[in-house]
Amino acid sequence: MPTPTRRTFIGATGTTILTGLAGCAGSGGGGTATPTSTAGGSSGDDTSTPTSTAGDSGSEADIKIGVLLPFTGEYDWVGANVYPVTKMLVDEINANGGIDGRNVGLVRGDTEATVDASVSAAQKLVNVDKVDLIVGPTSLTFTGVKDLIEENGIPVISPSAGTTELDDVGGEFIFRTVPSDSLGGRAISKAIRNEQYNGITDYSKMGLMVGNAPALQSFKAPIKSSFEEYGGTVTNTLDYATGKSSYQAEVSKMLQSNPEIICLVGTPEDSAKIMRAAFQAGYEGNWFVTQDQTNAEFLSLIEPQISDGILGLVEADNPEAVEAGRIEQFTADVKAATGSEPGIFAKNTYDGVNIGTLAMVAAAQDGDVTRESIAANIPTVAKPPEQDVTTYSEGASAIAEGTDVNYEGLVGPCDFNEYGDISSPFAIMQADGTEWNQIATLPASEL
Amino acid sequence: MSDTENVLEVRDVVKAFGGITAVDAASFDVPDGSITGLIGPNGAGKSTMFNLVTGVLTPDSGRIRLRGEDVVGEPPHRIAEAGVGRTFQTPKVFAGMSVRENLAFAAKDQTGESALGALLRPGTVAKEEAEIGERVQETLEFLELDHVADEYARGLSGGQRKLLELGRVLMLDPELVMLDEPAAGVNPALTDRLLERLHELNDEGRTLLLIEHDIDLIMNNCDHVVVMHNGSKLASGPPSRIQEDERVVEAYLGGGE
Amino acid sequence: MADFVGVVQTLLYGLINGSVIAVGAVGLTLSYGVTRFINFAYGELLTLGAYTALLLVGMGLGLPVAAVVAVLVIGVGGVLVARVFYDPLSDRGALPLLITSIGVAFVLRNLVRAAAGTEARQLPVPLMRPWVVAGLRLNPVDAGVMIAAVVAMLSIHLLLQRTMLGKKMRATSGNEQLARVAGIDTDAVVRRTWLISSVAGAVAGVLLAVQFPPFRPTMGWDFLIVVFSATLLGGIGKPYGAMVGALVVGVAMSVGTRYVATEYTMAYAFAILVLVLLFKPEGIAGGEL
Amino acid sequence: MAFAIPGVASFLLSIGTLALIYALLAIGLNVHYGYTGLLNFGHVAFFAAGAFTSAILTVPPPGPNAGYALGFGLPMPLSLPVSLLAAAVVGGVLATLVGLTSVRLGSHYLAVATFALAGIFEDVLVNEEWLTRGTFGLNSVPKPGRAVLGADLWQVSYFVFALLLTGLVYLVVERLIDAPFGRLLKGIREEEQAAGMLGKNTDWVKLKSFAIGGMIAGLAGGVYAHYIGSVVAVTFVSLVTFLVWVALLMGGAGSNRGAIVGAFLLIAFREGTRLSAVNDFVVSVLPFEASATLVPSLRFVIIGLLLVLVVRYRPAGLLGNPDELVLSEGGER
Repeated sequence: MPTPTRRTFIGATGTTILTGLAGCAGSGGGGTATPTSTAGGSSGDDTSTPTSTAGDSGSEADIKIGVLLPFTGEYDWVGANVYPVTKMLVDEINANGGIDGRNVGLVRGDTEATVDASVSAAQKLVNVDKVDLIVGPTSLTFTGVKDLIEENGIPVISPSAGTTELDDVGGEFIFRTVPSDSLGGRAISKAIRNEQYNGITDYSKMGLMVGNAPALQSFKAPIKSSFEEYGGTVTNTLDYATGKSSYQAEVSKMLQSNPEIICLVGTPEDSAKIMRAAFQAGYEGNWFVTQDQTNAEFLSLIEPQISDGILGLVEADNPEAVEAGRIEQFTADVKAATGSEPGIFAKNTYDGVNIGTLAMVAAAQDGDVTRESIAANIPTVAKPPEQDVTTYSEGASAIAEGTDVNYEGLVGPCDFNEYGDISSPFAIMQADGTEWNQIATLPASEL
Repeated sequence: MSDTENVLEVRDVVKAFGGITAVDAASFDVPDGSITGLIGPNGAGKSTMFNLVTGVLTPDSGRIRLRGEDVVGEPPHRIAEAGVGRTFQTPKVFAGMSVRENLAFAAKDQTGESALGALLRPGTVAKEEAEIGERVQETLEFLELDHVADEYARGLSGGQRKLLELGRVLMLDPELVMLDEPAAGVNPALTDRLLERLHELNDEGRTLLLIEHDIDLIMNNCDHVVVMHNGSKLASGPPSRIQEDERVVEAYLGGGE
Repeated sequence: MADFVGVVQTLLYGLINGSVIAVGAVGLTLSYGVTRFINFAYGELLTLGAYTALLLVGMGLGLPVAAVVAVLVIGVGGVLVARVFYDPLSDRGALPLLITSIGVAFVLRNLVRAAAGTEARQLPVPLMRPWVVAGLRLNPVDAGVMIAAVVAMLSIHLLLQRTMLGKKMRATSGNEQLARVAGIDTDAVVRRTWLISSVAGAVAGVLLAVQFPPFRPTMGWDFLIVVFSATLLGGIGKPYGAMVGALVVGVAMSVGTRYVATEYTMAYAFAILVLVLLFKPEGIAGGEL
Repeated sequence: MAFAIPGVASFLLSIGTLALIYALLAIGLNVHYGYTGLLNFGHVAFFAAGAFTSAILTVPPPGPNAGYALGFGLPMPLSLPVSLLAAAVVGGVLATLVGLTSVRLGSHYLAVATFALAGIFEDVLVNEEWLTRGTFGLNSVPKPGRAVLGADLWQVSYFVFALLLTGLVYLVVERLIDAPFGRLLKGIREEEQAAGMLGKNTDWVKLKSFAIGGMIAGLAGGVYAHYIGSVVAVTFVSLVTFLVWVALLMGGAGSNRGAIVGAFLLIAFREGTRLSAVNDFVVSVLPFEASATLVPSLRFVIIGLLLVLVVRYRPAGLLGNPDELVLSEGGER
């Protein structure tokens, strides 16, 4: 459909301007980043390294991390969620003396969520900025830059690319700290099929509506096939054009198939329209939505009468991290650094950047910090059964003492499989009209 | 059947736009080798008739025969190929092309007009271009336009544009030349020259059909006149007879110029 | 029987959507009738209408008041846009105006985006259960929107047929030079046409925003294609044709989405358009304004 | 790595290659609009048709979970000419089909019809998954010679190849335009009715123009597919058409050199303003706190203004001939 894609494309370039974050570490290297944003200061990045005022270890020796994400366009929120967390971590590392005495620099590459733009943005990161590690990109633009990554041996950790396209790709240079949509899709089907998880009933007749955008379509096959595998019936699988003004016809077609529950994979905007149209059309069944809608912003778009009782799926926090209070700590840190709550992919970013930087430390320990040596260390720093660590500083000191580490993250244990994928538990959420409450967890082992 | 002495025969042609009938059962002939004048008050349907004959418009009913062949429904370029050339009341020159290009455009059967011909047969194209160039030069000289040959037609005066249009028609080399007010807006000296040229063309054997408002011009230069009024033919015949026709006089005086 | 109700319901949805399209299409076609160029920036008037209403609501105005004020503001704004961008080119023919309007569309859309951000927004419209009659559902908001659309079109009809301005607009549309000779101040007519056309655009934008929340800065541009289809279908420059065209497009999109394939939505509007262009390029209605 | 170039050069080459692809698109549009006066607002469809043709011809035959039904796996680089030729042909055929529906229309109807047809085509690309893999796109389009040449040498070679190809297309189009064929196109651009009256089959000629411009755009699509290696439907949106228009008008419609220069300027602007240093500078000089979408939106505001200003103050663009194409005719007024 022309509409959504056009919007994606029209999304301009440039960068999200994280004014609140700008130039913070310049203030002398004191602990966590504070939003001191002196206007006109080193606001932003090309190399927004806090060029450590204490004129130290030559800036040529900087290690650079490129953040290759959409900062503009329809998916600009991805960049806006990931970048501040990355910056928060990097600032802290630099404040504590950097990696192997070297500063870590951050460079943004805006993919605009389009293929051409991601290629030139990646070209610039790889060849001009000469980054050592890339954080990103998103599902859509991955394919365009895959060759460039592999040829140059750039280690990549994506906190945001759930696409099934990456299921059998990666493991050498490409890793992700977000579970694949194929896992997420199975989790959705499992949760719908079993009262144990959804707290309502063993739904057996599900309608599936999927917007015609790459990040959404990725869920379609996994949900459909696993729901049937779990013994349910998909009453109708319906692709719809994203970004339309009205969805009455789509909804009546869906309702014609009499589903007990509709699994809706869509943007918050379209989902709000679709759920309203269904309400008007007299639909009385339930809804199941994905991570994109299982958030406060979505609830603000629809009336409580409609959203009351709907179900959603998010990645569950690592139970150990919850117990140890690390999630709370993380939320507080992000709030302190950015002034707002961590968004979607923030925790994945935390884990990804920690693993990446720990791999740098490990590489430095072994000899040289190069793209190759970082890539080689990424799977090992997160691999059991070595000493468990949960933060960068903990891991860094362990490595400095010569111990091998196993990073345990916020989203899960982050053990990469042969394709560089992780599995993580999921949480089933239910809306009570104004907010989401967790009603069950679904461990990865159940899928 | 058809009278081969006539180049053009129009029979019962009707053309309506919306509710208004612009041409209403008009019938007339243009005799071979004649200079025929088509006259009538404003709104009589003369220009519409030109458009009908040249295929720009299709009549609602009626017949238009060119040398006995019915051409109703044929597209303009086919009618042009069949030997009809025309000019427009407001000249439609190719403003963004040079005068020379304007003329060369009209030459028939150019190999280089096909994309493949232009790419694959450069020798033939060059030869034809040379020939066309010569004819263009002759036409330029004939119309005394050679001093502006390489200027853009955009820069020409109204009179020059009329000449250029005539030149294009000559390059097409048609049997029937239809001119829509060739002398309107042309200064008297140029008009004389234009008329001279038209007579020369007629002497070469071409048939001319003119729309003109200047009655004197028509009477002095035409050997056959067709008078249209309210979309149909009011009268036709030699100028002398037309001049005396009461209906014509009435139409012009009463019908309102 | 149930299926019969379904068909009628689908037609009804089509007509409701068509009525909003109609308001936009009439506005577009009016400006074409007088200015003779297809305005690619027209969709932005819809967006501006919706966002202005949003802004005013945010300032504390009630929705009905905000909607009326927004429509008037954008009406005047549309005249200003025309003054700044189109008037200086008015003697250069249609093509430069058309291309200019594409540039203007870029400018307006991205200014809205720069100011309002990309996230979805909505006007405070209460959620209502539909009325159900014989199995057919009609939502009060939809009914209201439809009535508003009909009122807007009736006003335009009366304006064209019963007022001096309407007569002048029709004259200017028919033949601008003749109109000028007849003593009509065609520049003033063009200005007023811009006003009416912009008002219609803003009305369509507000109706769309009310009926189908939430919306984004691209709403008008996305809707433009539909409006184009309706306008051309009706024969551009012909308001009554645009109204009919809009209803046809609305119904076609609704029926096509429901009964043919859901993923092709706009395509139904386009397809009809192309068929009309192929077989009846002059559109389905006759006559000038 | 036997052959290595500085990273900056690699970056510039990648932008340069993209600019050449846009140059081809602009030359194609120039045939349509600059020489024939056809208001084509659906150019991106021909580009997309070419890109998908090359992709489908050269991606591996579909396996069990490929998600697409057609893939001919033509060997590279030997089949590159075949792939590009096919891209051009399909682009040309699509353009001819579009032309068949629209060629008789007045210029404004043509503009909207082409715009709408390109919209339908985009819908088809997104929805016909068997052909295009829908929103995922075809992602393993081979890059001819990459394996043999290595990354850097390939980058240089492909740029040179694209450059030569653009040069060739430029020469061919120039030759056509200088020939009577070009005269024919221009005559139709200037006064279609008069051209018909002079015995020229204007509809037919316009179809040819459609086909030729469409072929060039299709070729650009093929060059794009083998360069990026990934062909995704969402790339081919109407914005591409408008950007090509901006490039052509900026460079000067009716001038192929102008089309090329315009394409390079456009890409330079697009990539230049993406550099975060530029954004940060803009943000730092703004007197107020910028929202996240401000700077990127301003970029398109500037593109829009550029279009407005070129049309108003420099209708012939940088290299166009102001006597030849004044951008004031061709309308219906």
